[in-house]
Amino acid sequence: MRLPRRGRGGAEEMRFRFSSGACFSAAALAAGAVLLALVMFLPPYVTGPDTLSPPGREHWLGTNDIGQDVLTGLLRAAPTTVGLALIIAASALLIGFLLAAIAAGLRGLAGGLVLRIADIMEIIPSILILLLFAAWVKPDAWGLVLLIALTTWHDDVRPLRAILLRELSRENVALARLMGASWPYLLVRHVAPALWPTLAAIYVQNAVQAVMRVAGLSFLGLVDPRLLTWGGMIQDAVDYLHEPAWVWLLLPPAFCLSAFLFVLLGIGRRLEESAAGVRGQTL
Amino acid sequence: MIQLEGAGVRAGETVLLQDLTLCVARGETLLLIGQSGAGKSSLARLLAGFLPPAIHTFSGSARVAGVDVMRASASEMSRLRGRRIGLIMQGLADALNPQMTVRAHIAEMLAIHQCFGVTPEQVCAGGNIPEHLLDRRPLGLSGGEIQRLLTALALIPRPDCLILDEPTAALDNVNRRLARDAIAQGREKRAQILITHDPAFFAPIADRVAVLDRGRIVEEGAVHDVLTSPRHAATRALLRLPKPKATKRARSAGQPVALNVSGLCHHHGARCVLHDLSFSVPAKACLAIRGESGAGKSTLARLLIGLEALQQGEIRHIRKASGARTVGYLSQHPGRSIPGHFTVSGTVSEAMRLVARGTVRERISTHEVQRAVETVLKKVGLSAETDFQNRRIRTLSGGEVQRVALARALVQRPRLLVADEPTSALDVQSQTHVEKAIALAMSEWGMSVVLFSHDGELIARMADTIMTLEGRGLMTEESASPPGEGVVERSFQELESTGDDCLDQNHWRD
Amino acid sequence: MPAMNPTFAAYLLRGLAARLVVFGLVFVLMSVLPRLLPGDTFDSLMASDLVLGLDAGTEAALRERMGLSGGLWQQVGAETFAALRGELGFSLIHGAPVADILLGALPWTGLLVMLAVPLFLAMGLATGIEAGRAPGSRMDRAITLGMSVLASIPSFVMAVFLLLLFGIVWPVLPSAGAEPVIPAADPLERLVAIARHALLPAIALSTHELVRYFFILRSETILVSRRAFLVNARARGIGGWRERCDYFGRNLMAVVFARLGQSIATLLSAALYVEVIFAYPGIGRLMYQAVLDRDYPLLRGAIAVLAILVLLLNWIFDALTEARARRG
Amino acid sequence: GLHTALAQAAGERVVIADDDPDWGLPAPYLQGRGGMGYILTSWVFDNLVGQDSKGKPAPELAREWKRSPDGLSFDLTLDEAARWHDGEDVTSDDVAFTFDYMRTNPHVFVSLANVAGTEILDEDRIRITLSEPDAGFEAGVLMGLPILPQHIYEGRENPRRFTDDAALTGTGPFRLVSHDRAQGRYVLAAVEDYYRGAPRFGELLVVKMSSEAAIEAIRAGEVDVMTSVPFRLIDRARKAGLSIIESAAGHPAKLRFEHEGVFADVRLRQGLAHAIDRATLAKIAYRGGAVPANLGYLQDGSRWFNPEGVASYPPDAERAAALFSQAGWARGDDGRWMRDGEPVTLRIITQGREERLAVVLVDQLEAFGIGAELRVLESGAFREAVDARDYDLALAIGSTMGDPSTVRERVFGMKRNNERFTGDGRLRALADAQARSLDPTERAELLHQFQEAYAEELPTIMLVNTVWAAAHGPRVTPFFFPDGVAVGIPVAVHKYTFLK
Ligand SMILES: Nc1ncnc2c1ncn2[C@@H]1O[C@H](COP(=O)(O)OP(=O)(O)OP(=O)(O)O)[C@@H](O)[C@H]1O
Ligand SMILES: Nc1ncnc2c1ncn2[C@@H]1O[C@H](COP(=O)(O)OP(=O)(O)OP(=O)(O)O)[C@@H](O)[C@H]1O
Ligand SMILES: [Mg+2]
Ligand SMILES: [Mg+2]
Ligand code: NI
Repeated sequence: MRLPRRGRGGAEEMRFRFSSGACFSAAALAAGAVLLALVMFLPPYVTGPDTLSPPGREHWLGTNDIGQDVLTGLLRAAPTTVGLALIIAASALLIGFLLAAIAAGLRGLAGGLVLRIADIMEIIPSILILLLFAAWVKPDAWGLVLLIALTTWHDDVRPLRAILLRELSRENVALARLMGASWPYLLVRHVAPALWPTLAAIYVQNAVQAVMRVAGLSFLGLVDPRLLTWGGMIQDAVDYLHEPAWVWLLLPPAFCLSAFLFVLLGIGRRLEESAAGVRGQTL
Repeated sequence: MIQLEGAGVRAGETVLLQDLTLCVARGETLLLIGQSGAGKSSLARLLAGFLPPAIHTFSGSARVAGVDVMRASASEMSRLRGRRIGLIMQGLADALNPQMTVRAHIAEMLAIHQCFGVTPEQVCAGGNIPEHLLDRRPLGLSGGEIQRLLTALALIPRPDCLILDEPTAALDNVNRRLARDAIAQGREKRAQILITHDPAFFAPIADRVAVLDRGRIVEEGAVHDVLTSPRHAATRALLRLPKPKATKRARSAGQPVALNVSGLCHHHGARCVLHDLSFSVPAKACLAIRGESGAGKSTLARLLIGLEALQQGEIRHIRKASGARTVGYLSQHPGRSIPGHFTVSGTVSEAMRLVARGTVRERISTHEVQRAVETVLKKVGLSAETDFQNRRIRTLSGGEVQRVALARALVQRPRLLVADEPTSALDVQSQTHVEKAIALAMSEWGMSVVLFSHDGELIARMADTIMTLEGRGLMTEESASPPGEGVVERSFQELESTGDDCLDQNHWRD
Repeated sequence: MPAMNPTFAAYLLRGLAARLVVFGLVFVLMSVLPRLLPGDTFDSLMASDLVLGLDAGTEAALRERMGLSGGLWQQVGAETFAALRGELGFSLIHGAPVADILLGALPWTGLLVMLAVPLFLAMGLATGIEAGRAPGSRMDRAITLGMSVLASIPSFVMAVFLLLLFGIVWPVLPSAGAEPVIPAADPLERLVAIARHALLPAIALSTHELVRYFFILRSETILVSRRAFLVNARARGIGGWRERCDYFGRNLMAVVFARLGQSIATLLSAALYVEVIFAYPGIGRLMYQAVLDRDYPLLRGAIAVLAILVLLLNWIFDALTEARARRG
Repeated sequence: GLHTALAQAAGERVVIADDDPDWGLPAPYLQGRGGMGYILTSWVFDNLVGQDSKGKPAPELAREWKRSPDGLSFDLTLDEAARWHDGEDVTSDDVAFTFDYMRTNPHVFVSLANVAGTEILDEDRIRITLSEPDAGFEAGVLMGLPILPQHIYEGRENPRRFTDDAALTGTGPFRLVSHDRAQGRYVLAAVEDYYRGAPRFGELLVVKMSSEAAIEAIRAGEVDVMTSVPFRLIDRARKAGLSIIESAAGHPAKLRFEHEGVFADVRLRQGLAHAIDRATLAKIAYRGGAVPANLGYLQDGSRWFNPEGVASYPPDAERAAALFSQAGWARGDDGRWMRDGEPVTLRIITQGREERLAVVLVDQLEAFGIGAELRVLESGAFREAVDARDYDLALAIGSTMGDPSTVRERVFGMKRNNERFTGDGRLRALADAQARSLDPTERAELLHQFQEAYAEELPTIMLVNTVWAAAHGPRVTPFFFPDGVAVGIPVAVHKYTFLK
């Protein structure tokens, strides 16, 4: 017997339509797991006297300015980079989306308040806020996530508000509201699925931002400078762009990061195709 | 010009069109009729190159103006569209660029097709579009206004092939006639396919009729032959005159009032749309409101259910015992009122859950919902199969969406149903389903109905009271005559008074 | 935007009030927050690696004379009153009035931003629309891949590459400063030189926002391309640049406007790395350095300018956004 | 002003590139912080005593100067030819005024705490009396203190807000013609009738340029000098055909201890010195941009440097381990050091500049079995962490340049930049004695002993001594002084480069 259909798409149908998206994400997940396992057996990421040596037999991707092996770094950085990026991007998007919904949905004080707070966040330099935090706290991993999410949400809130203003003025939203739907329900069921590509894009954008921001934090004393991320490796390469070393210092982490973004975009697309039932709907 | 040979289209597993062989030559107008969901719009989209190859598989061949539209590249197709082939799509929701004024829409087409001598005002006059609309943006345009504009726009390029998908569904009689005249003009120079649920009305300007049933052409022939002596059962079903209601409900004297409107005024900006309206609808009764396009019917409907903020006056609804207000609403643009990513069952069950939450404040069991969904889908003449239930709204045909919207309204068991053009996209058969479903609801739980429609016959069959919105919202009220001949007569008279070929129309129906 | 009528005036008035409050708040915040950071102007002014044995008395007297004495609130209060009298203050670190410092730096950053905004808007719209109007197409994949790569290369790296490419490997554009070492005497010649010097930094600056715009515009384009009016328009034979401008472009404007105010503000501070790499004058480095130096008056002055700009731009752009977004 | 000045023959102009010439204005109270600000002022303001080509004291505003036998007073005779830029004569009143004025408005680099008073002997002669003998007075105050014009500064309550053009009236060889703060551009014109002879160049032009661009610009002949070349670009500059001058700057990276905490025991400090391989540190973190530092405080190149007899703590894990064990630390099974049964994790703080060095250092510590928690702090936060004693080890570059009389303050002082050593034994006695010793040979001997004692006590571990480099084209040949300019500033574009 078929499962009784539930309001939200039905488990079975999800599974059925998911297949391509599922394959894709499963592959990505598997790759992640393999990477994680690899990291266990990787040689340590230590400094050594072979500084800036080009790729070769000993160091497949060469070494950086203090003799650390680039390949080891790339692999070791993968779980942290990907994990932090995914989580931070998600929290920033969540906060941004909720506040944008408040700004778009509630007229008057609350909505205005959100925008005014966004104004203030735009005005006050984030380095100031981060330095203040650095003076008071030494955040752990979750603190870090929260900190970055709290200092990036305002990037998303205005564009999201513009989009939500449009979506919330749709008849289906007003009608569902009349039928007694709550705002959270509307956002989750009516608005978000219709905005999937945009949410995915903002998510990806946030992920880039997160990777770069985490890398920048070590200079403010918020994280240990040895916290290894692709963004950090890219930043360390900056001093050597004028030299041949940029080829093996910049390109590998930049390549990993773009591949990650591209995969993220791909997963977003496939998830949408399966979840919102849009496939090649355009011409 | 348009030539189909064994053309077939599948979307995944579903067969949309099958083995179509059809030819429309220059100067010929083909009427394409068929049940709701038969594949008419799909055929239109195929010919204009709007079926994305990513999700559709094609077979056979389809040539338009010498180009094989099944295999043409996107850029080839975009070169074809405009001068060579034009298409008016079926839906009116979101049919115009919301950021552009009406004038910009027209000016743009004029500029593209180098009609330098023509001003937007002239185009308006030609399409019976009031000039005060020129500087409006599409938001808030009435259904008929959008439709007239779309037709006017489609005719500007004078394309070699023109496909019109329900070009008059949202128009009142006067405008319908004007639209027909416009479509008739210059038809001898182009191949034209007219998709309609009202073949009789278009018969005078058509040469041939093709009948589509479940993706196949089951009958094709000269207009007169097919309409007068249909051979295929599907055709007969399509042309059968709906029987007038056999049992008329008892007059609703002494019934409590379900809806009371008094002193209602509504302005859009400086324009007064409704002025000092007062009426009431007793329980179990049906009030039909008609009026020409742009008279303010949809505005009134939206006011009644609370989608539009009340400016002046009073609207009072009967309430359920729990105090919850349940008013069902059937939008003129069902596509606007249901998000495209919803599934059919999701749409219907959502309404049920939301209403249940508002009233009983307890979760209804999944099974119960499932049963109710199936029942109501069947009632409105839709399939209750799981496959269909799991389909996304955006893949449904125009008539199907309309009926899903009705199903959603009915599943809430509302006290009052506000139905804005509930049958505009429906064929005769589906229309009957809809009427029956509404009638059943009226008798089953005493639902009252406010019906907005251009369709005189529908009004005649359903209404207890008829009102006409005229001009600046003045309202005249008349009691519907007793059921039976009287009603039909009235509508005949009405037709006679407005036009010349009403007899034609009735003639074809006999 | 609504026409000029009483309710619109009220709307303006209400908006003005809210913004004045925010401005005041930012002003006070920018007085308080920097002072909560460890260290103060005096420390950073007198911090030298060489030895200066100041005894406590001298230090206190010196602080007093420099206006760096007193508790947090006393300082904030004094500063706020001075501001109310219209004084932006004096930067001890730079030995100059804050207004002079800002006036010297702002035009340069303004020039860069004004050049960069049309650049990234045009590029962002062009690439976003081109990629989004046919998602999954070869064009889309190529552009999206390119943009993903661009996204993974921070803009300061891009800036260095630009400098290397056009300043050193193929030296067609000047690579340092806002003017040649010895500026030309002829005003026209000088103007051309200034424009040439601004080009690379402006391009570098524009990459900072380009990717952000691309991603969101591409996705919004995808949404638009699914909408019925677009199919209708194509059915009427509209294509090419009309489709891109009137149909996609106009429907993206709400989002563009929504972000634009912030973009401009962001560029003002993102100018930092461009200024460092191209040795360009500007406000980015000033602000950054003011934070590190605890140069309270300068920081506050710069932020006040930024605040006025952000509030004003967002006020305008919010209204523009709202008008467009509500059209559906 | 700008263009007329620029109209002068290009041959007389020197263009100096710096990557951030935010040097303030050339006046003692308006100069930017750091060495470059001081150098800029020194172009415009002369001191009493200058330097010769070897960096030794040489006449400047004071034609001659003499210390009294008890070391408690100095008699100076001013150069009669010296004039203020506005044409006024320089008199002993100006000198007396300066000493007076700078007591209430201290100069950032010069301490007048030891000056008891001044006595005007006549228009060109003045006596300065000290509270106690000071071997470093000549190098610290006479060479370091710029003399102010009394007729301009008198009555100025707050010289840091006195920004008129008049505030830039000095006695030096150059005069500021124009300054564009935003663009970082200074134009200075030579003072033709400079009392020590007109400068070799008519004009100094300072422009802002990133180091990479500056290298290209020198090659193209647009720029003559770049004030500093980062070590990673030195090879590149050489390849581009630039002349490079280098100096071991006497600015070693110091590993400072929180002396009241974990490292109170000297054996631990000694053990740590053995555990660290300084040569490798220099090689990895600086790649030729630094040399292993000497552990006796003073660095090679200093006049007072003791080349022998200073312990050098060669890398030796066993010795290190032995010393740690003696101090009561134990090694766990996994090789990690334990203190009171707890594995040790040192809190190490540093600033952005030394981040790479810190990472390499931490690697060495961890290889030795000491865990570390590294934080890179912004300078304000760093200072605060030091104040709060919220660290075990602090890694920072500090100067050992200038007259060694400063070691008392630098080693035993409690200020943030000081080493805050609390030991009260031989080291302190030696430091005091050398600072008071007026006989150079005796002082040299005391300083040699001081260095040996320092290496034994290890108030800090000097890790690596950074090399400072400048690059120049053919028209100018800047040079470094072994002990730096005046109070010890390792910069090559000092005014003596531009004088005959
Ligand atoms: N992507 C799809 N997947 C599955 N079924 C589809 C898809 N697209 C359309 N259909 C189905 O194909 C049938 C034909 O749709 P079409 O829109 O052509 O009907 P129609 O004849 O225009 O009906 P109406 O008169 O109601 O507009 C409908 O039943 C519709 O639900
Ligand atoms: N938001 C609005 N702003 C301005 N005018 C509006 C707005 N909404 C509706 N109108 C105008 O009010 C009139 C009534 O619109 P309404 O949709 O109620 O017409 P209708 O009677 O339903 O017509 P139709 O039969 O064509 O659907 C139209 O002329 C329409 O253009
Ligand atoms: Mg259809
Ligand atoms: Mg209507
Ligand atoms: Ni009225």
